Amino acid sequence: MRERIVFAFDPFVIPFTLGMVFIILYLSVGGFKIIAKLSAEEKMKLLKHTFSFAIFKTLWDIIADCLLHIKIFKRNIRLGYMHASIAFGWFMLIFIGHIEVMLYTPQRMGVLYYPVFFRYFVMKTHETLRGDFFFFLMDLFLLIVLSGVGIAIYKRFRSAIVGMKRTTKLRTGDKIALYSLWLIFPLRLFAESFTAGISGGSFLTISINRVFNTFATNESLIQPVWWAYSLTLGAFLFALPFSRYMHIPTEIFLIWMRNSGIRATSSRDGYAESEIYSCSSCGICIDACPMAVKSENSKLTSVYYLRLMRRRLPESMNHADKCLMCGRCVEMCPVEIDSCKLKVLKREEEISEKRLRMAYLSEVHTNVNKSDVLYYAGCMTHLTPVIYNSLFKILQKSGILFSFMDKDGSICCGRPLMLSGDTYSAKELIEKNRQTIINSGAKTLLLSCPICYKVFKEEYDLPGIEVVHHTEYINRLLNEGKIALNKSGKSFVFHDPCDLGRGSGIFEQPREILMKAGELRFASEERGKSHCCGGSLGSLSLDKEERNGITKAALATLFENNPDELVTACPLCYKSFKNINGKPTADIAQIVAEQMV
Amino acid sequence: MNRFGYRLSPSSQIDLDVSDNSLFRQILAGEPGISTCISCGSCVASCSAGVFDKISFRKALHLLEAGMDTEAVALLEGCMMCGKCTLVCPRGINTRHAIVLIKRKLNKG
Amino acid sequence: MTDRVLIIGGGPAGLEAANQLNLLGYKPVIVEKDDTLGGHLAKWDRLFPEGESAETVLYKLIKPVEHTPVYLNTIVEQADKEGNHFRVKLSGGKEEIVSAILVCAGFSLFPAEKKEEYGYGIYNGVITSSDLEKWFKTGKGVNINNPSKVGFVHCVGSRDEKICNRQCSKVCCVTAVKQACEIKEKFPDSEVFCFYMDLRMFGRKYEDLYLKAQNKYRVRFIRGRVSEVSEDFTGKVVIKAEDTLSSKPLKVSLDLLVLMTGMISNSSIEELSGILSLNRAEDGFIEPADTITKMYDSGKEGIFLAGAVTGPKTIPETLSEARASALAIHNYLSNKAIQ
Amino acid sequence: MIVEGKKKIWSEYQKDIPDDHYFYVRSCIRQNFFPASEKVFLDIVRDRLGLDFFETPHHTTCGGIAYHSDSIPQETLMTIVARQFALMTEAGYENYVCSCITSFGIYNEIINTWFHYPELEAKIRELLWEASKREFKIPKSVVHASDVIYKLRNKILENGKYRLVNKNTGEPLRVVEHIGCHYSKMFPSKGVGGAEYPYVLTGMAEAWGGTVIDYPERRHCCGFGFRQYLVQANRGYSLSNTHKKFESMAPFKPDMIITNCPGCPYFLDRWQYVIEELEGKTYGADSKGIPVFTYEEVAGLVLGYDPWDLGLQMHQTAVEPLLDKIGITYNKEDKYKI
Repeated sequence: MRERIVFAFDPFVIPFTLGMVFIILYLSVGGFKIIAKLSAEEKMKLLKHTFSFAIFKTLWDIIADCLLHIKIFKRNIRLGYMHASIAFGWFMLIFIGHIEVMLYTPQRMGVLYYPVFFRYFVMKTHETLRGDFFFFLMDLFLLIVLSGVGIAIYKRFRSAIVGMKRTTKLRTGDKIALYSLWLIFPLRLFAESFTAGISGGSFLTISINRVFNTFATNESLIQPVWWAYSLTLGAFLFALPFSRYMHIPTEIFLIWMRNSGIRATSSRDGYAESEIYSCSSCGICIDACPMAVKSENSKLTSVYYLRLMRRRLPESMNHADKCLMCGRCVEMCPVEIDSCKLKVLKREEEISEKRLRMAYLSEVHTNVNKSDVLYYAGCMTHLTPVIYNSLFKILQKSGILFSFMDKDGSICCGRPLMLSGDTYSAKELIEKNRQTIINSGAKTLLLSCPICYKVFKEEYDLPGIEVVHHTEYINRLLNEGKIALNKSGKSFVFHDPCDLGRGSGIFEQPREILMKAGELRFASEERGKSHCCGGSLGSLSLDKEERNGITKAALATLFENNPDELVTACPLCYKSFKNINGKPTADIAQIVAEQMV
Repeated sequence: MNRFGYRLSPSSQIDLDVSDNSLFRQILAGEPGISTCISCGSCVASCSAGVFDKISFRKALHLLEAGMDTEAVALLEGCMMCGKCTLVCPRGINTRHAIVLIKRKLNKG
Repeated sequence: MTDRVLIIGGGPAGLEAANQLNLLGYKPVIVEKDDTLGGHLAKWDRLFPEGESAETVLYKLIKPVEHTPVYLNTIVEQADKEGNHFRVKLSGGKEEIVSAILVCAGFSLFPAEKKEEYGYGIYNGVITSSDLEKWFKTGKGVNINNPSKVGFVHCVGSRDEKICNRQCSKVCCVTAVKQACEIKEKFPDSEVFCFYMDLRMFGRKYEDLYLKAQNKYRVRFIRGRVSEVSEDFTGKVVIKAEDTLSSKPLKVSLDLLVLMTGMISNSSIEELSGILSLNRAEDGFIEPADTITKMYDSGKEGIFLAGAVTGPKTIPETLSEARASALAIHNYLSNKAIQ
Repeated sequence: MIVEGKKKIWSEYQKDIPDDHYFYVRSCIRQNFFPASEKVFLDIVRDRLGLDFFETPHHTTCGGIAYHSDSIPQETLMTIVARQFALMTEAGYENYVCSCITSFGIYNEIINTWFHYPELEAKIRELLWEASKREFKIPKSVVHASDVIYKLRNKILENGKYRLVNKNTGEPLRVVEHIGCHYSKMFPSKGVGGAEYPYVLTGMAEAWGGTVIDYPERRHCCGFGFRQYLVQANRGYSLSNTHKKFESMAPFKPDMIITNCPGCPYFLDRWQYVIEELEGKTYGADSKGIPVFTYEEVAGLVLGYDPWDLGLQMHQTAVEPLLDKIGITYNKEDKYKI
């Protein structure tokens, strides 16, 4: 193997080289900017992480997520293969290309374009096993990539094949990058095939070279094909920052930062920026988003929010306000972008020092009857007294003494304020409630509202006090034998409230209770995939009709197996469903109270 | 200068010829539902914070429409954003969104 | 012999009753004091809640009775019961002998100039709902030229002890909302205000109209009765009211102020009730024998009632009552025939 | 504006004003505010027009200011009024005419109260008897002195020397008429023209050549309001009322204001100065203020009285520009002669 071109240069390398230089500069500047945006503390975290053993985990995560796309494999094999074949295949082509340069033309190491156009610049002098092995590997990975590209092209026209109902709409940058990407590998195949007679090749390139030789031996075709190959590469590289493929380099950054323990603290800090650019616009969140049940609302999903954020368009605010914060898109996102957090941060930035003050807080007393169990209904349960009345029946039957913290009116738990972006005011409420809870001397704080539950669990500093949702608590009472249920002939389906299921990981306890109460039927989308009821306080601007549409869609998935009754464990879900559901709707406490022995 | 010991008393009159309700109109653009308020008072009756303070979304909306922004906002001080008012509103007005928008405009103004 | 029935009043109630009596095989005769049939309906343009054309409705009422004898510009001067019959003397020297009398004398609109503080007849910019309706129908009567601000005052002559009308006229609220929407349709850039004490959207689809006025037309509803009206230097109408929902006095200058004049008992009812010995209630309307089960029954043998003569009513209510009265007359006359 | 509409209302609110033989009672405060007005009134009706006006030095206040300021109870007020009526009865008169609008309101209010509550009248008769051994008859008619001038307006014009016309342009003067609240707002039928479009002053102004302007706040109180003015803490409200009226009438560019109540001319006149001091705003053409007159003063001007005999030097707002406009001759030096 030796060089066949003097000076190892041909003008066709220029488009690629320019593109490569551009993208290297772009990524360097971008990377520098992101790091510059990090706080000193965050930079320190990043540094510490980089020089710790944990970095190996990060490297593995990068390989697993960015090259092998294991998460997507788990979701859908074909979709996973499509991503992995292109990413990993391409990576191997680059990697082996560099090895070839290192072995055969070490003097050209470091020449940017050389590994890419290696087969143009060299000629085969004699056959070796080693050479054939590398040629084989190169052809093999090219074939793998081509198969992935094939699926990708097919997916563009029929997305159902990879298990997606809807995909994103492309923008100009995306289109240039996409079509370039489609063309890169077929053109590489042709380019390498055309020169296979000179440079040598393997099963793929040699065969095509032979086939073409039979009708076109004209070597003047070689130049145009290599030009085309370089041009498409250049086009791809230039379009990259303006396309969704920017996610490829950014995601590496994101994994690195995330594993360092860095999180977004504003809608546009370094971490947020890398999350925004890590979105691959795969569109999985479109199917995940409850708002997208109305097809014109697809544009409100996270992928489009991130896209608006990239373009720094003010409409992103409307998107941030609409989001229900159900977390379904976060749950399903292959890149694990916490778009809900980004949207809350966006809302936070709209609140200023002039926020509304809660002057009365200092006047409200924090005394409550002392008892081991303290029950807090919260604002929403006050609108659904049937829930706490049922719960009180259960507690009385169990012989548990409790006190009712907000009997005469609630200081809100603070979560609705946090969701609206007013974290500062939320903290005031949290502190007030915290004092009351601590003053009560309770060991257990019992809640019937998952919205409250999540915030009490995550934001309240309550040492020695167990925060428990009534589903957990009732299940415990049943298991301890303090109460028992008559099993009825009724069949139930359980709706996982977002903040209880996805938000707090409570999936089993309500189901265990219901299995004791009757027959539990499954819903097609449940547990982590449960649909939002539509009532979520997370959304600030969604109107009544849009919410009703979401509620209906959720009901449709819940009633697929035709249960007698819908059971949930959240006052807001209960209220959302009750008026629209044609069948009975109940809170789990009601079921237990009714069927208690 | 006031050597009389009294002066013109400020008028509490809503003068629609000169009142500027641009804030109201901005909120209306963001939350068109507020035009359908029938002043039933459900929002006030259900208000969690209303137990502790003088909070009235209904009246705030009225004052805002009359261009009395400062007085209106004073009636929203202390809102805990719990959203009960939105749930009870018979006209289905997203009251919570309107309050969020008012808070934000305050910020900008 | 076919029984003749005298119908006093050729408005919707009288026309519908005449049609029904014809169908039942009687010979109705209509006496109308005006020179046209149709009563107030004939002067109206469109009807709430869905904007049906008053003309079409009137056509539907008049068409079936076009061969029924009608005395126009005629009033009843005397009615004497003679055995089973009434000998009725009409103005112009005519006489009718009938087996039954149906009083469909309707109502009068409250004369807006009685509310002096509203300046009707004094300020050019102050008109009544019926003036506006006439303008909608004919473009005549009042001069309305691209007004930028228009106000509607509800309950003018209703619910007002000061002018001795305590009752609610029932139809004005929804009429005001209808007319406010029509103004906005005609002048989309105008600002429209409704000054109300209570909005009585009692009927089906009325609330929808109200909602549409709020969210589509952005009509501004201000709860408070207008206290006084005056004219400013530019000829605009300045009104004062209290915005009771924010507990503040309110002032606004308008290009046009529409007074929603209420329904009061017919100006001729005093004389007519004397002739027929009918009972009048404190509010001036005829008091039926039973206000729940027998609204059509005057309590006097052979004399029946229908429509707004017994109080403010919508047109569908009036028509239903006219049919009920026709049936009551039929029962009355059939029983007599058997005896 | 549809004048026919107003004429119709005016025609509906006409009251009986006796032709002659009046029992005249003065106002407490007018003699201080506009001291010549009552003198001029009696001069016109008695000396110039030869009518019978009886006046007794024994009459007192009607008690109205004390009553409206919550200082005396209604029974006391009624007893004072009963005494006034007794004086009239004793003098052999039946037509009661008062110079004050507050009194006019008080008399009407009391006579009406007695009509509805005869037991109260009996009680007051008893109280008066106990206090003074007097008895009284309820007057056959109670009218206000402005009603009398209104009735005599055309006679005054016949004897008049000047008209309310701009001498230079020949245009009628633009007149703001302001009636006292208690003239007809309590009992619209007791006032000429009623409460909404009172005609008593309008009739005079129009008869004497002026034109009356109808401005939005014409119904508004002058600002006196008893407790509003009398309690210093409330005085800002009084001032604000007046201010509101001036703001409302200013665009109509009035030449003068005619009033028929003791307080109104005083407050409309004096507050113009205070408003100027506080707000820096002076109303009227050339920012010289809008002169304010009692109806007697205007009648006097029309009849050719010397302005200084009418007490016009007692006005805060200068009257000279208006006198010049009408063409009334006067001697500048005499303004402050004693």
